[in-house]
Amino acid sequence: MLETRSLTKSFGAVHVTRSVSLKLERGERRVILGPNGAGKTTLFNLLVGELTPDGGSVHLAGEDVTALSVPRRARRGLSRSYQKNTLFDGLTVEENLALAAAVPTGHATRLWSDSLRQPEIRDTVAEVAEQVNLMPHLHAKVSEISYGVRRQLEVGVALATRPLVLLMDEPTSGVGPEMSKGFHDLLNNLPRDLTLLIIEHDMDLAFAVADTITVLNYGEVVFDGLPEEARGSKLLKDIYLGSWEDA
Amino acid sequence: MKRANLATLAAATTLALPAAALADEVDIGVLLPFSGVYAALGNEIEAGFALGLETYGNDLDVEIILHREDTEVTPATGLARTRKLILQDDVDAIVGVVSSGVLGAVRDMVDGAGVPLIVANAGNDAATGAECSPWITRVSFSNSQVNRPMGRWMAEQGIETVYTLAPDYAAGRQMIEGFTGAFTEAGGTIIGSDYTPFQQTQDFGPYIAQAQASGADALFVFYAGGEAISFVNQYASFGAAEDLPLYGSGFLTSQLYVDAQGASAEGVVTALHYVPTIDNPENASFVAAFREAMGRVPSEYAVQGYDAARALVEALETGARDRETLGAALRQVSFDGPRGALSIDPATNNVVQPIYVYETVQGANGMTQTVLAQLPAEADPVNGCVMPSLPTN
Amino acid sequence: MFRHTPLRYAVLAILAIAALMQAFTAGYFGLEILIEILILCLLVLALDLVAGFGGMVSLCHGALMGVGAYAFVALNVLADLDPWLAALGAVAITAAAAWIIGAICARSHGIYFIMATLAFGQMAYSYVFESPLFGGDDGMGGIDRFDLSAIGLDLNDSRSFALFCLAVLAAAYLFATAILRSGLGRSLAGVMHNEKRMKALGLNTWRIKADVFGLSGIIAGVAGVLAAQHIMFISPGLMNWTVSGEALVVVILGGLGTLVGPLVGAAAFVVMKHELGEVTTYWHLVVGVILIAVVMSRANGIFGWVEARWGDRIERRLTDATRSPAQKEVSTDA
Amino acid sequence: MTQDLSFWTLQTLNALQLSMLLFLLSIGLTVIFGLMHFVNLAHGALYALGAYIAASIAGTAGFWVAILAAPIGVALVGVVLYGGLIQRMRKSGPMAQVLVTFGLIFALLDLTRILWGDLALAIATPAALSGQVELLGVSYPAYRLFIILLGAAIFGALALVLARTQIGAMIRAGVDNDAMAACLGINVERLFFVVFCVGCALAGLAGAVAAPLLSVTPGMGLQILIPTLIVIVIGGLGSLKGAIAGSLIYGFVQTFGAVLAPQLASVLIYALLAAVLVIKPVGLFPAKG
Repeated sequence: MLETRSLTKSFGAVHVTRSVSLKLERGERRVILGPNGAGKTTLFNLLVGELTPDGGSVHLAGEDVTALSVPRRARRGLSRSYQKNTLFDGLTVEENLALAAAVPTGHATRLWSDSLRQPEIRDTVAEVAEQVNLMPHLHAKVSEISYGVRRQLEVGVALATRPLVLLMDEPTSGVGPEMSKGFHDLLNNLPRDLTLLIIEHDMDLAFAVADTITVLNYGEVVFDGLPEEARGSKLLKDIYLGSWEDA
Repeated sequence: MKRANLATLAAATTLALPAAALADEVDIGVLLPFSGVYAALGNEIEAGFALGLETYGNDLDVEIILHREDTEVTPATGLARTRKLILQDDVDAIVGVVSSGVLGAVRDMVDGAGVPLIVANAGNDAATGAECSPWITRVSFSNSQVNRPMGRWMAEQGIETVYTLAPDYAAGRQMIEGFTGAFTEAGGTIIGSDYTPFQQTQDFGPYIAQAQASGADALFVFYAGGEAISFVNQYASFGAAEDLPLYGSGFLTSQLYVDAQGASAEGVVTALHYVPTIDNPENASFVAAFREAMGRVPSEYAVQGYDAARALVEALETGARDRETLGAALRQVSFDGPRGALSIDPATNNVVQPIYVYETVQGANGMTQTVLAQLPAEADPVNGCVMPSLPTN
Repeated sequence: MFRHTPLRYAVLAILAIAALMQAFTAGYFGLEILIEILILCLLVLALDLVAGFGGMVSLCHGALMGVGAYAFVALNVLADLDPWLAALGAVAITAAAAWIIGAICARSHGIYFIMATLAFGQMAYSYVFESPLFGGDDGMGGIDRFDLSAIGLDLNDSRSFALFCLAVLAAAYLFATAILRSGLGRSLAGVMHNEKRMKALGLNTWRIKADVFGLSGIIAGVAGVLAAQHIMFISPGLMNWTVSGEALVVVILGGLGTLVGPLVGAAAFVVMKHELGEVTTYWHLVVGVILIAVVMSRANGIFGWVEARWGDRIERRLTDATRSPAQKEVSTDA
Repeated sequence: MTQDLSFWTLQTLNALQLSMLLFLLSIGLTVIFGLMHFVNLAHGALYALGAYIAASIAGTAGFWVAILAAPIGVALVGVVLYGGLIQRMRKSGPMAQVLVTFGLIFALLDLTRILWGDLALAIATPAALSGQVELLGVSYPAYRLFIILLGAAIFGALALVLARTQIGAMIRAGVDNDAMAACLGINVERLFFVVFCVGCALAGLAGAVAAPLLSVTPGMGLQILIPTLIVIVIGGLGSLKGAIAGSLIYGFVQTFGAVLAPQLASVLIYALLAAVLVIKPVGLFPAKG
């Protein structure tokens, strides 16, 4: 469904992504682990097209999308959430979701109809709001909801475009353990055919939801395999304890 | 203060605006720019106009009520204010108009409404040419009128080749075309010509260098206002006077700006319909009176306002009191003023006046002018003007 | 996201009634001022659409209005087209010009966007200023107003023309609200609040911006056609960047992004200008000081200030009283 | 037409002269923006004020006193503006700042008209600089050469201050990342104040220097504003490099445009600005990527 081949990116002399090759099957849920500065968010930016790679390619559903712009990749079914909330701050939760839901249907560019009043968009909004537990907050403005709810909305907005592949950048970043557990349920609620790539710091959550695990360090894939294999891995411990000096 | 006394005059009179105009009152619109880039000209003309009314209008058996309107710089504002004067204030005549753009804009309005307009500055040739109107009488000048005699005169002085410069707008082009026509007719050659972006040009250096490189005998330019000061200063700094003496339309070294130009203007030879050093009794008394009122020497703009007032007074003295009679009377005024003998050409309604070639020189109190030649008055060519007769009895 | 609050409806109603009263009672000059206000209203409506709802602070809307006026004169006077056809063509040309400018500038933000639009506006200004075809700086006259004698209106009469302009403004206002309530308008709000996210959701944001800029150009073009017909004369001054600057001042004075506020601002600005102009030629000083005071007060203009102070209270009282779902488009059911 | 080498030398000097005049104006504006994210549209009005102050003083005290007094006078006005307006507007959005300074333009324009009248003023070129200098085979006005040298000297001085001194390092840090600068213990407010005043002083200096070359009119500030903005936007906001590059581009395009394509002279620079923004939406050398 989503594949990268030898993806490479550097900023000046700093190599942030070194020949990363990944392959996600349809419906696969993969968690990316790695210390701060390992190049996880950069990888996301390369995948969605917010950054242009120095080398390598990105393939979505069998098609090479490396040369496509951010919006074009998104319209082909690639959606992402951000580590730092990237919402429409002055608007309500419902409006946030509706703006996203209107894009794939074409209502977002239409002059002769109001996207917010379209039944199909309202249905999508209701469905997504249900999935990410936003029903009670629909009419609240973003500025009026708590940080944790905003994190849910961050995922909800990405979901509302009905993507084939969803990239989630630390969905639990900055929320407490209670909320973190909520995200576990949230992820379980998502349709099984949705391909997920998740950057996650919370190990428990990561191992609970992941089908497969990829570990990045210094921009390089250092582990790629099943959670069970990763769990006991000395490699992973070393990285998180910061003693990994090689590479 | 000039503004103070005229403003109080205007305020007092407009406040007394009667419901129905009485026979012994005439309403006169004063349509000038009091803000924007032409504000200095508007103030100068108004000062001259006030002085003219004071000098000649005291014995009139009719009260003149002034309606003062600011045209700013834009033709649109000028037209809106003219409409107000005609339709709301119901004026009997209008005096003023500095920019040709405003004149072009109000032309159809005053022509259609049949309101006499005494043009006290705007020199657009077409206004007394193809677009002439029996209602529009110009007592100032036309762009080509000022420059045509200069073309001939320069050729007579043995100047063979000339480079010309002017700002890129209608007046600039007409000034240069007037000069060029006469100069080439008299046997001269224009070997180069540039039009500089109007009011956007900070640096005239490139153009001056271009003119120097052309090898012309002389440089003929038209600039006015702030651009005139910049140009003369920058020209002087290049020290080009010996190889490429500067001639021009007299607005270049107008009395209004010559103090700011200072020594830079020394030796520049230009032609204009008025300089303060013209030697005749009317001018002597005008200069003295203006000095008394304003504390400085009058410019051509002041004399235009002064003569506009005099033309109005002369028309009123014939007994004219309304739009029709004033319009007819204004076309027939003639008098000896500070500029010499003045009359209105019945074919175009443009003023007929002598043109003075003068050199700017150092005087006892700053810069002054020496008149080199007085070129005889001649009427502008008709230029397509078909003057319908006024519907008078 | 744009919506009409009761306060907005109330202010609109007051404005409409005031304009109608002025149109039927004023003398000649009062009507002239009214027409000037109505045309400025059109321009600031167009500007608020892009600046207030799309974050595109344009310094070329005065020039766009000028394009409308010049195109109208070119088609009507030079090409001798019927005034209605000429107006239609002029509006189309303005919209196309606006769309192109919007598309080119869409990648720039903040001060860069302002400067880029300024550059296009000044290019147009410089062109007509030096173009002999359009009379250069002297401008052009000989413009006719629409012939509405078929329905018994003589637009050469100031009162009829004022009423006509009012009708056009009302239509333009409805058009602007229709844009803001369309899918395109909703997406524009998204682009203004977070352009990066809109892109990530799959939207070609430059297209949204260009489309709205072009639609705004339609209103600016209409303003230009009416301005040309009002004065019956056009000159490059219409296109100078200071016209755009003043329009921006009016939008801010009134209340950016409120659609109603700029209309209030336009009325206040024109009346203030004329009243002050009667008293002093230094009216810029007074306007400048007022502008500084309004911005320093941190309110979103005159209307924004009123809205912040009383908007919620009025709305609450009204909704309490009527128990109606009010005019909330989004938050009714769902 | 004889357009030999000396002609092009002359035009190059003309281009440099215009560039340096614009540089004096734009450097203050761009550094104030880079550091404080503040677009001061009234910068042109401060330039006009400098010219008027110089014109008032030059008549009695002479040019050299005037050229010193003008920057000081304008810097003092800057102090008042900073305390009264700028400081309070720092936290507001860019729109509010643009508008406050737009209001300042209006107010200062009429204030100069009230104080000095509508008539244009001027300053005579100082005697020491009124002649011409033989240079590279051409005879060039000494005063224009003075402007070129002054501009170059100020560029050099600013480059040195920015690169080598502590305050320069603080400014660079502030432009780069103001939050981090504050963390490093830099008194940001005082830094802003100093930079703002220096920017104002440079605008005043530019006005005084321009006065003998141009004329001093109420509208001069508005006339120079657009070229200055074009310079800093082409160059990219916030950087010394951008200001000098933008100034040179503007000066050369204007000068050689006037010579080579006079019909296009007024449109050329706007077309260039549009082109730059299409290719690089944040200018050529912005302080921040």
